[in-house]
Amino acid sequence: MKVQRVFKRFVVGSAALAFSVLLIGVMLEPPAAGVDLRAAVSANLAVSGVAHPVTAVLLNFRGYDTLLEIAVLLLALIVILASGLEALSSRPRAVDPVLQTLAQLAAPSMIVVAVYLLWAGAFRPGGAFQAGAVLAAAGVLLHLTGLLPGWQAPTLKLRLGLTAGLLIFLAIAAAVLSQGALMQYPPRQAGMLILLIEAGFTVSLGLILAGLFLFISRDPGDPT
Amino acid sequence: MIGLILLPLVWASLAFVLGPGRGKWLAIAGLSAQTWFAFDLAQQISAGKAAIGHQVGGWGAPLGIDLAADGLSSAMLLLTQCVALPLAIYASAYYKRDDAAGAYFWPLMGFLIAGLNALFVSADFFNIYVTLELVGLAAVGLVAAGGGAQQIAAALRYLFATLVGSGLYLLGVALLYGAYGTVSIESVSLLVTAEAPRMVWIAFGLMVLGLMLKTALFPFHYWLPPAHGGSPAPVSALLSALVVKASFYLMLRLWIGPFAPLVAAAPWLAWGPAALGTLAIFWGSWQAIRTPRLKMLIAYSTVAQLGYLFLIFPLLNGPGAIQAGVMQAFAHGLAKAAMFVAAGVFIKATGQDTVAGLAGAVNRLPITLFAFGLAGVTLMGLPPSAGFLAKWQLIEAALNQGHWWLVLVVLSGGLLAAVYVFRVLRQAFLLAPVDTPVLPFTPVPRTLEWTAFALALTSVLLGLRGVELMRLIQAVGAVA
Amino acid sequence: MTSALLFACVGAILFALGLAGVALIGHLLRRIFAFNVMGSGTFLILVGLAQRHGSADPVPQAMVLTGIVVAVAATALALALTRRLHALTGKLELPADEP
Amino acid sequence: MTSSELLPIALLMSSLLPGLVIFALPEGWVALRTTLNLFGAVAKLALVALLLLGVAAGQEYGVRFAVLPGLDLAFKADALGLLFISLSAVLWLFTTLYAIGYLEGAPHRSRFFGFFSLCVTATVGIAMAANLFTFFIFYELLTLATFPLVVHRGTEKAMRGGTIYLAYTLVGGAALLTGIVWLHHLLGHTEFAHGGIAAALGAEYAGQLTLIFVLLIAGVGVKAALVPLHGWLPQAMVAPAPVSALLHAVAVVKAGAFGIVRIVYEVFGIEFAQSLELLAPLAMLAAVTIIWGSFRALFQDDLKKRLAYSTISQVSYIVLGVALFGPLGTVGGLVHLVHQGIMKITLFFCAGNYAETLGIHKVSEMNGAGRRMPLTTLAFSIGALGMMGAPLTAGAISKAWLSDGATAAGMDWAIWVLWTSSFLNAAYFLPILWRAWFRPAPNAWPEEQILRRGWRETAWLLLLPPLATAIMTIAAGTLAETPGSPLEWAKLIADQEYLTWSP
Amino acid sequence: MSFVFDVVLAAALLWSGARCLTTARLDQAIVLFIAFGLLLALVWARLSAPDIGLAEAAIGAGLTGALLLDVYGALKRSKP
Repeated sequence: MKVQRVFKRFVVGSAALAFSVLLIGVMLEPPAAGVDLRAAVSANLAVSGVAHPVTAVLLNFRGYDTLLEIAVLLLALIVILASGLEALSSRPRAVDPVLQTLAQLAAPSMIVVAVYLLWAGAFRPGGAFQAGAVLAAAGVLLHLTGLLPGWQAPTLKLRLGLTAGLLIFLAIAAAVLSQGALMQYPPRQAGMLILLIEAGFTVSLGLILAGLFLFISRDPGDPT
Repeated sequence: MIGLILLPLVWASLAFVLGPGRGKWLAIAGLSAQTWFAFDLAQQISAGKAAIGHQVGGWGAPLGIDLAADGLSSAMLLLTQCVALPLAIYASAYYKRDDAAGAYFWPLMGFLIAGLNALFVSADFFNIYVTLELVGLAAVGLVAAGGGAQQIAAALRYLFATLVGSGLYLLGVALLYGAYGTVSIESVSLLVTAEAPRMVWIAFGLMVLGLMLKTALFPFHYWLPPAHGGSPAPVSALLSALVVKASFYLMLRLWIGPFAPLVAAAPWLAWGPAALGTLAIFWGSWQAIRTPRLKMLIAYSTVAQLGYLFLIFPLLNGPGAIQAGVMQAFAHGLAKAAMFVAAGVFIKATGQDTVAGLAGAVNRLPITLFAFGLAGVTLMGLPPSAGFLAKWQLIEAALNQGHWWLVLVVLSGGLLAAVYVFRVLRQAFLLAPVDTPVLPFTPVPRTLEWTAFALALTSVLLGLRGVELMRLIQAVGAVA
Repeated sequence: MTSALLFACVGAILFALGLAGVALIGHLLRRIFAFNVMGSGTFLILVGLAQRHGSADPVPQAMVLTGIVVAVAATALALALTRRLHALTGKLELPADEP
Repeated sequence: MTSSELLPIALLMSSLLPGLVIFALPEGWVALRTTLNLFGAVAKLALVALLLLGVAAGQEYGVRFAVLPGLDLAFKADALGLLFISLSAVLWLFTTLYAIGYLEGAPHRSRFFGFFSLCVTATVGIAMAANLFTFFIFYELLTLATFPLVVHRGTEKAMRGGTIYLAYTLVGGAALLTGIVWLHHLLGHTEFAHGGIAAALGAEYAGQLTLIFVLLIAGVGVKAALVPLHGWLPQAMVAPAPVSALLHAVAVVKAGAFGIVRIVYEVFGIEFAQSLELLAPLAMLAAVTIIWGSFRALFQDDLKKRLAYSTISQVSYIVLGVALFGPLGTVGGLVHLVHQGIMKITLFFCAGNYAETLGIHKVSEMNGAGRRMPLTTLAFSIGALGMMGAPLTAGAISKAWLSDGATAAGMDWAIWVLWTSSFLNAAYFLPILWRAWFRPAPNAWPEEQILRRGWRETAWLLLLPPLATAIMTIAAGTLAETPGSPLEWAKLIADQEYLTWSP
Repeated sequence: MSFVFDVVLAAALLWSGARCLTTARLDQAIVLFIAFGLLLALVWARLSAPDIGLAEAAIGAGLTGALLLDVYGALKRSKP
């Protein structure tokens, strides 16, 4: 048994080593790229509705990926709910009041930051992801300082918030089908639509990310 | 085509909003509409359109993401909807209200179907990665839902398998982008040649490896039996009938599509999948013959039946191989779904999941047993059934290229299948032993029995009329 | 050798490392680490390789952003299941062979 | 859809539809079930009559559906097929009547009669198949439909029998499938045609064709119980008497024999097969089976087992006739296809009667049965004498034509085989008759279930079928020369199958 | 100069990743994992991908780290 494990380690380890060497080897002889998308991106940036290329790619050129990705995120949350943690209870833990007041002060300002990031995303680094992450962080902070209890099975309002991002995205994506294709935003309204999508996106992302934490982090040890 | 992706996303999220255990009518209505879409699409394609494309965002590849549906993908879409709809009806009767396992079944199923449909029509390597993850996580969720320790363990094992699989695939995508600067399948296929840089070969290898892992091809099958055998009947059916097919479809698509030049340059590559498929047939059947548990038997039979799909790879440069593969996918999809739901009925009725517990089932649940038998006929490849047609096409394709041993594998595989199928049937025909007290027997909703029967019957009747299906994938046959 | 390519190579090593980890480590939490290391390696290759000539490329960056979110989702899922398993069995490893 | 397309389908449906309905019927609805059964059987007879008239008048009946591109589900009702169909249609009626009486009050009758009808449907399908693909579909369907009948009693013993039956037939099916696909691969089609289709390939394929021939014959040989593929038949005796009758006289064994006929005459073509030197080995095999079966029958004390081995031997008469090159042998083989059916079903009906009425299962228990059940024993005696080839019975006709065929084909050894077999038949049948007629009855029967009323020695439905078939045995023997008799029909077929042959 | 910095950064990244998988103590592993995430964020910044850097720092290191710490705490509490 023991010998077996050592042997397995040796084999897998050497295989991994060989693999990485091979990989590096082929990457050091870089072929000439056939297509260069940078040009295409910058060429279409003007009509994309946002000034920041990454955001343009994320929400316009390859917005379809993002649509599915938010679905994945929501799905993960649903799976966590489905895997049967609802049964467990949760109670805020005692923490010292100084921290709590700090958190109370921090949370609103974090929300402000989130809004800024969201708005900034249109023309410089930042955007829905980061904003959502900050929102989530605020939620987590409040939970850790005992101000926000871990969530039980989500209420209707919460469920609406969680799905809002996906539903808004779907609605807009489908609404513009008349333009000829899914998510084909008319250039004039593109910026507004994207901002709308991002807003819903941020809220849901924040709630989901926080939810990932707040649903998991309920302590089986707690008395009900 | 778009509806097939958006609709399940919508009803899935709405079902979640409605709350635990709700939304079965949404699901059934949505699936009915999707089925209609799928048939409509198939109509258009077999009417002569080679492929139907859609440029998301109107940008077009390589900047944007393209969707494309040809015969092969529309066939898979058809299979998916046609299996999912009866399963939804079955599940609506299977899960009681406030049943922990079923609390989030509908959203999960919705995302699963959405992921599958999106995968089948996607023409973009990275987008396919996202759909793979969508499918994988949804499947894991279904396995884990409300389960005990064993189920959770199975789900975790499955989760790591599918994550590593898509990880390998994603690395392949990264290398492709590095080599060609695009992830659009179309533009990549234009660039790939037999003299492609080694980076591309490695990318191809990584993708195929990851997809084999996700398809549970022997010896990567270790995760499948506990996951499929341990979860509730509707879930097992969904996973066995559809999910494993998705990664197979993708592998086939890459093989005959963008990477065809590589395969042509190194034909021996094809023998890898075929050899593993052969081993899968024998190993899976052998395990199915041995295991005492009914659902485990069916799960191992899935391992074996997936083997047939991989036998077609050495034949792809000749006629009829893809047809055989698609026919086998349909046959196994329908029959395996029927078998799992039938097993679900047995288990609900007798309260135990053993082959031995079936004694005398023929007198108590004739419809279900009949369904199981019909599904078995398909799996054994006996006529008249889709499985038989698949086997016929496979043998003929093998003969066309003089690969005799493939013929032997197919035939002996069928006989082994007969052993484990009749292992169940003979037990069911056996009179319940008099000395043991007759087991408590809870009546089951008729819906459960008849959905199982409908699925099984379809898998048999398809064996009497495969012309339309073949016409649908004619175009793809030309590609290969 | 640009620094982008350097990081791509680092990514390759990390990927191999993570893969070996997933294959070898039984402890679930560590396995989750290994999976994340593997994923990060992939992301590094994706961007590093694309930018090997220096200039930034928004497309792979956007893909990586998507990838990261997906990876986080998967990680959270794995953690939740691990905790569930621990709550049920008190173990942090999978049973030796499937039931 | 024209009537020429409609009739074959109607023929299939006449047993398929009642079967499907019967499956759904609750156990209790005896009257409706019986009506359906009889209605189906009678309807089939009527349709067969129509077809016979049509075919005799030179009318062609056929229909086909595309299953895959280049692969059709095709039916045709030709003379050869009709020979088999009429046999099964007539005997199905009697067997149904008999089964209704036999299973009175037994459980799971809906299931039984459902699969029973499926069996007959499969048989008709086999008879009407216009290509090997269709033939195979119904051939395997027959396997699947008979399994539930064989294991109907649900005992461990029945299961063992059923499992052995499956093991043999499924493996045989695999061999058959290989041969068929191979042939389809070479020819591009597998349509039956007078004079065969394989000749089109020419001599350079001789090696492959020989292999295919072996595969095909091995495949159908299992059901025809050719030695050494006969092992399942005695095991399948665990089935209820009507099933054994069906298996032996109408469906399974006959399907195998009929398959051999089709393959030799309409796939390879008798003349081409002769040119490949495939017939002589087949004849040898048949001869060995004939002798071996009769020989083993000698030592069976279990009545049904003895009949089973007798079947093994008798069915190979057909194969022998087919393998004898020349129309005379052909006629002999084909006519025996019918005659053996009639005679053997008589014997099985009677065996069933002994078991049901008096609980007699063994030859050693037969003493005096003739006094207690004269009519049954009379029928039994006629059947037995027919098997021996006694004059005035159907058997005599078959044997006469067979031995003439052997002479014509220059295989005189075959005549000796026939005589030896007749002798052996006598050796294992006469003692039974002697016991039944001339030995004193025991003072108590093993298990008397049906008491004698007046001269009705057992239930009507058990008594009439064997009497009817016994009369047919005599009729087929005495009226052989009248037009419309099996013999005349067999001659008609023989004429069609020999394209260039002239005496 | 900047390339040297990159080399050092790469080395640190590799080290933290390897140690995280090999170290014997779970709490150390978690800390190393978070460190790994932060280093990765730096790398992204160096690869002129600030968006990814932000996301990695916030989601990869931040949220995942918090989750891990929480799980760890739960494990410690559950076994006295």
